[in-house]
Amino acid sequence: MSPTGNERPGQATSDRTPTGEPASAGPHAEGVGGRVLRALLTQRLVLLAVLVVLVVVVMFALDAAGRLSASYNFDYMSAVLINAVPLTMLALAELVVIVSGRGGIDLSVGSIVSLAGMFFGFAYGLWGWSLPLALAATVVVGGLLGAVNGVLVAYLGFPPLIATLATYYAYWSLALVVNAQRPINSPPIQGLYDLSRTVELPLIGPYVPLVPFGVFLFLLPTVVVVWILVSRLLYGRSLYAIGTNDVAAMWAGLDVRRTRAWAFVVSGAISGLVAVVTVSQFASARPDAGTAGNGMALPAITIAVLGGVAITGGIGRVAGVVLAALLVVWLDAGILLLVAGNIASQVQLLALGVILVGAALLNGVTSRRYGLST
Amino acid sequence: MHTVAETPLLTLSGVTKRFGGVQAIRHADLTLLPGQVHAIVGENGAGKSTLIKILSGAEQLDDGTITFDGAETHVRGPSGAIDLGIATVYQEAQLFGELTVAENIFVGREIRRRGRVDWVEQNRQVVELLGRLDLPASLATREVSTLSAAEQQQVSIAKALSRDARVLILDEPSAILTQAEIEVLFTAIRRLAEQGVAIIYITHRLDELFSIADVVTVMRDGSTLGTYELAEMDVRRIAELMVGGEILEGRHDREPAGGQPRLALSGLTSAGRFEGIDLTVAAGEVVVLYGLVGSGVAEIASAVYGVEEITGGTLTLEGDSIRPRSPRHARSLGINLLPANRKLGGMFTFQSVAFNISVGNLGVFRRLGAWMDRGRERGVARDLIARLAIKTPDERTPVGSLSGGNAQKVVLARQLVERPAVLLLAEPTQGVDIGAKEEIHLIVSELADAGTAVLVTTSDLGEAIRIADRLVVIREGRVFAEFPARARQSEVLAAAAGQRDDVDGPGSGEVAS
Amino acid sequence: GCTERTDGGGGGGEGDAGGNGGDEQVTVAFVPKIQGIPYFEAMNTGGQAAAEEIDGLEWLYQGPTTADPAEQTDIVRSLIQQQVDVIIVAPNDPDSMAPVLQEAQDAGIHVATSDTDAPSSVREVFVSQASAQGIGEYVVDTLVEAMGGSGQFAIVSCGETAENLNTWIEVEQEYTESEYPDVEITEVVYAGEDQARATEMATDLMNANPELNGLVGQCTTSAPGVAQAVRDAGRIGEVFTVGVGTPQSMVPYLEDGSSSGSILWDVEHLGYLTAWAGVQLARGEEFQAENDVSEDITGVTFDEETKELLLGPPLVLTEENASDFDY
Amino acid sequence: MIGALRRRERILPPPVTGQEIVLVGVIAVIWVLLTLLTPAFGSADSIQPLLVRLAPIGVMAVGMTLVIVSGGIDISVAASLMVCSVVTAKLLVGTGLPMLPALAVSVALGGLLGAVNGLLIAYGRVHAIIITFGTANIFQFIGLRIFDSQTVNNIPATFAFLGRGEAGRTLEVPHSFVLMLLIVAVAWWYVRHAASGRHYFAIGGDQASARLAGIPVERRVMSAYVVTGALVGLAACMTLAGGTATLDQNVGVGQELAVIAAVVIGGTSIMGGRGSVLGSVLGALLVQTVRSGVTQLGWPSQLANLFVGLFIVIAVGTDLVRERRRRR
Ligand SMILES: Nc1ncnc2c1ncn2[C@@H]1O[C@H](COP(=O)(O)OP(=O)(O)OP(=O)(O)O)[C@@H](O)[C@H]1O
Ligand SMILES: Nc1ncnc2c1ncn2[C@@H]1O[C@H](COP(=O)(O)OP(=O)(O)OP(=O)(O)O)[C@@H](O)[C@H]1O
Ligand SMILES: [Mg+2]
Ligand SMILES: [Mg+2]
Repeated sequence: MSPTGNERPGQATSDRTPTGEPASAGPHAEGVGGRVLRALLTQRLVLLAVLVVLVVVVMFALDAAGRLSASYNFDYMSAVLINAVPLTMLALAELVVIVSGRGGIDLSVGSIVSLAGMFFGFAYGLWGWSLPLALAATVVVGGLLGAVNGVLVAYLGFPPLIATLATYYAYWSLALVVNAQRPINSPPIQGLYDLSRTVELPLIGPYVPLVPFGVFLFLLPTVVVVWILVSRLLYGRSLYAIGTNDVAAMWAGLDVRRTRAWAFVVSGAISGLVAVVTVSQFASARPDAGTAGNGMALPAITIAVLGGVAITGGIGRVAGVVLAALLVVWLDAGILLLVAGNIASQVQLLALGVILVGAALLNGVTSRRYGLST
Repeated sequence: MHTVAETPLLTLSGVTKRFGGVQAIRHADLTLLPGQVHAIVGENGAGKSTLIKILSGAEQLDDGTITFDGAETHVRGPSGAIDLGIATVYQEAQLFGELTVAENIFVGREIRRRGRVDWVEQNRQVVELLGRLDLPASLATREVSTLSAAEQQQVSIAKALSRDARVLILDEPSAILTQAEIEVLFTAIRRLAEQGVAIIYITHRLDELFSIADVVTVMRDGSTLGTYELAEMDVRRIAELMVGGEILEGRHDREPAGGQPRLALSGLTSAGRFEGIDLTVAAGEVVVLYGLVGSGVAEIASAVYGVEEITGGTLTLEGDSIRPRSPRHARSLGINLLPANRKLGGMFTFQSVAFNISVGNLGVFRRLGAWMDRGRERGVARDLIARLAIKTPDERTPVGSLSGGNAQKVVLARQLVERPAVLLLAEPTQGVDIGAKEEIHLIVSELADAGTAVLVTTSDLGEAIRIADRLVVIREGRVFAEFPARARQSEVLAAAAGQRDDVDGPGSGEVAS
Repeated sequence: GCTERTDGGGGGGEGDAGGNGGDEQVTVAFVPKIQGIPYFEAMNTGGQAAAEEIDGLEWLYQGPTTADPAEQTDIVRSLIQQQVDVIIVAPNDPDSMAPVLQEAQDAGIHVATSDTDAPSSVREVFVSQASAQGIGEYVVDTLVEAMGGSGQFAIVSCGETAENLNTWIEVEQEYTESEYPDVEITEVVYAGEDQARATEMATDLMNANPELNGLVGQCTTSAPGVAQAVRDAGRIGEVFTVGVGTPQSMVPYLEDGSSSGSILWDVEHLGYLTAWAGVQLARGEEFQAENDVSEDITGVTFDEETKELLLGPPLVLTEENASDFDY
Repeated sequence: MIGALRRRERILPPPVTGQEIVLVGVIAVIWVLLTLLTPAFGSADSIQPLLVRLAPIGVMAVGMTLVIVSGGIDISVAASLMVCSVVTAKLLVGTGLPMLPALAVSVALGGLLGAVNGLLIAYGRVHAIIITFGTANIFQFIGLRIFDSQTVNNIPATFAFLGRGEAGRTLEVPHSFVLMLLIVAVAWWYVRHAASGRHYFAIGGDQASARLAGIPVERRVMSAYVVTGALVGLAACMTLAGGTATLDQNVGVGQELAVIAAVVIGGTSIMGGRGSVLGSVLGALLVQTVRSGVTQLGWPSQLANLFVGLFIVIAVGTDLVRERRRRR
């Protein structure tokens, strides 16, 4: 590592403002009002929360004003949550990898979804494994595919971008050939669709909207587990440590390589779980599940970045990523009702772009104004 | 001391600067005469760096005036300062690892010929420049990333000299230089002063002021207290002005609890770095390895810590032989090390103080297998913040916003979470002000009293003599001489100093890669 | 209670879907595989034409920006929320569409497929442009004729997982085997929805195998792609191409002979028929064995047990007739 | 004499990097193997199209190298490519513009889009990846709006000069390839010998220090993105030249990864401060060779990506090993 390299902590990028785990703003004495405003302007988390509320309120207003082609209500909001499940989970996978620093990034998540999905298709759909077994096995397979990245990056010293780009291509191919590019949709697989049906919550059921089952079965557990992993377990500490300054981490006696490698394993395992989610959503194991269209990796990274994860490593919070995902999903859902025809899907692009740039600029400019960057 | 012209070259009056909530500089006055070597001292966070950052255009002042050559001026950005003839060597080397030394020296103001960089001419000038600093010409085409920290520091100085400046600002240039290298630097400074260049010299090593500076301006929490002829000052008075009160002097007398060696190195060798090192450290004993940067001191410590590869000899802890494979392994054996380069090897800049303290002993905070006991972490952090008198709003503050001295204490605190059997301290007070230095030395003695075996490696002679129960001089990777406590400076210097042959030697090794 | 439960839009939908008759407003929504390609935009034109002529018909058209099944299901979901009367889909992935169509039906919405079927789904009718058999055989016949009855040809397809393309390819392989003993299909490659890639692959195929004298561009993006490759290689007259391409995109190649013909059907008519079928469903009217849909769409057959409406035989676009179509 | 030369060499930054040598080696091996396995591969008919399709990626990779060396990244190239090509295509169809003016328009437009990125990144001081992720979406929106849900049909062969066909070659050498070489040569000289070129390495190494050294960081960063944009504009024309008479919205999909991959395979550090233009083009060539190799060998095209992945690992891995040896 060059002693003058970019990795030197305290670089002049807004990502470096201590909005990340666990440190908060610097030692500045000021009034309560000032602190609140400052939090809004400089902390991605607060900004995102406000934006989410804003979107929902505006949509409800438009709905009330009869400007929407259908009512934007809590039922719709929760029904579309199912779209958030894979994206959010993969964004969390990226969080773990990106926080590990040294240009950490995982382009292969989409291909892992495809390949692990095909494995799940075989195991549950053709070999007749039990659901729990097949599910667990798929997660393991995902983890192993991620481990390949981990070894390449942490032990062999490949740049993460290269390693995961290579596996992205390789897994993509493998997923296509394992079943001669045919999807697997045997009866057991089709039966899985119930997993993404909406269900009524126990007890409070009648009073709150129906929520897609998948949200409880996959998303919430993943969110909780990842949150525990990065901010409550020892591993989280090593993760943020190596992401912040891996030379110091080495001197502090941390196992830098192991920690970094595991970040990719975790990312792979989450992708494996996402594979099960998509198979159940599509009631079919598709060889291009994670690579169709623009693929899943870039959107996931986009959400992570929007959620305030600093690609320079060491900074990023689960809450930020989740908020970012909610923001995008609920905004997109609203746009589909607000705009008719082809243009809807196009406007979604515009909205996402504007939010990304806007939020980043706002946080960036203001945090400098507040003299946070060293 | 030569005499200096009387018309001020540069005057600062009523300068103030605030960063968000922090009043970095409350009120600063400064008058700089041509050919004068003007020292600025002050505790960490006193405002020295900020003040010179204002002069060098890196920061803009909020209030006050700068007069240059009798005319009031505004320094517009770094290039503005360079145009005025103000050259600065910043505290952290501002070099580019992937570029050669020659390129680094001319970057931003390359010599052009027909639209392209004139490599030959640049190289010629650089070689000549390096000559002035007694540096080998071969350095010119080396990539900076391959140089030792000290060599890099010298390159930045060469860089500053290369601009025929009228004002040369040096922020803690000596912090990582060897005695010999410092001498070379001083010669260069004096030569410049003779030519009428005014020099601003910031340091935490008060003793060296008397051999280089004409006058000293003392800063305390953001204000200049005044400027004094060094002729009428002594270290003690300067120090008292800095901290604003009485400070203790000399070593704290304590009875070294000799007895069984806890750590023993016999014939320890690391090919090309050091060889045949025989050394013992007993529980409760403070042994200091004094050696110039590149002499191998640093490598000995990192070898014991499992970073440097051991190619020969044996290492025993409490009698049984050990061979640390990694810092992780060493710590599991109860051997902790305070890394020399705080910024690179010590601090997790934008993480909290608590994070920085706990990260070295995560095992201690293990609960139910893999959980982080955050309550315990908070407690331990607060406890150590109090014990080491670390100046920070709270344990959640990012360590990057603490001053060097306090940041250093945080990194030290990391080593004390569990009382280590053996504590290795590499350059424990580098770039730390005298107050903090005082406290750190006190902490070290207390640790020893409490039965820890302490091995210190330092290139700061004053420090070495101050805290050593036994002082071992390392030269060219070998044990060269050994002194009891209270050794005489002159003797130790005689043993270690006066050699130039170590500049091209193996890199200082403080920078792990 | 903080929410008025609408069961994803069912309540309302049930109402107008059930009590249908006469010619009150009927909203038919069509979701193409992907927006912005002439093929589906032409279907949209046809649908709009139908909306003009059939009174009470409101035609909605909303497609994803990439051929992505996920994005497609999102759109269907929003249509369910909008409580339209009929949802007709050209699924990117039949299996993934099935469950959502089920949802739509549960919400009291009539569902159908067009252009590409979702056999395993609850769709009430599939509006078919032409039988896979028909298309496959037309393609092979036209190409082999151009090739002079013998030689080797390769197929440049698009999405590896595209259901209808793969069935056409199977037909082509079997048909060639049985009908043309001295014609051989060397290989099948997949270029995705990427024209440039199709051209590259066609070029590589020609280089790798000098014997090759025929190329099939299996979808509307690869049809012009392969023709372009032949044109660039300057081998017009040596290597012949046939594709499933839209008229306008094929005109230049049909003119200079780099394409020997494009197999298609009247896409606007397909759109019209799709809209019409939607109305029939909404109004609960049975399909006849032979249906006359409009003055120029007549004799549309309906297969009772497969529930397929068949537009008719495909047509071969040539230099002469291609420019008659404005898509 | 020789001695003098050698000393002069040492003064200059190294002319070719290790990674470049490795890549040349790997590519050479693949080419030899392919020619042995399928003699057709060696033929002009097969090399020419390979070089033609290399050109647009290579051209964009040159710009991307500047951007990444200066410590940034540009995710938006694919979207910019889309905007440039659709606008240019519509111009060609609508106004029958001759080649050079059309080229100028496309390049200018690309430069404009690049300037948007540059402004936001250099003066907004937000990390490039965030900005360009955002602008990528915005540009894509713009492009789709211009397409207006239709393909652009009957595009005249104005760019045949840059195309794959006969008109695109002189003495059997494709013009677009020559153009790419030209640009590479200029860029290679610029980052090696021009002062401002060297600045990119400094900025990528440590932006704050570069600023203190008096380098006009904002201006340089800005220009890196403008140049990239302009080159994307050029690449758009090459894409039109290599494409069919119809242009659809899929143009450019996935190109951002292709370009970034080429650059990083070429030995440019994603962390900035280190990199080489030549390597980037070689990286692109490696990927293209593997792709067309798989098809020419008659292997299932679904396997192409697998081999691309493998060879990326091989090429980069070889260099890593070499580096480690050098360190010892
Ligand atoms: N970039 C900054 N943002 C906010 N506050 C700052 C910044 N730089 C300096 N400060 C404040 O100004 C005070 C003085 O900083 P300065 O760097 O001048 O101290 P110093 O005298 O150089 O300390 P040291 O001896 O550790 O270098 C610090 O205590 C800090 O609170
Ligand atoms: N972002 C920041 N916020 C608040 N204070 C800061 C910031 N950056 C620097 N400082 C202050 O600047 C002062 C000096 O910073 P600097 O980095 O020069 O210290 P250092 O170099 O670590 O200490 P030393 O100069 O003794 O080695 C410190 O007191 C620190 O509090
Ligand atoms: Mg300072
Ligand atoms: Mg300082």
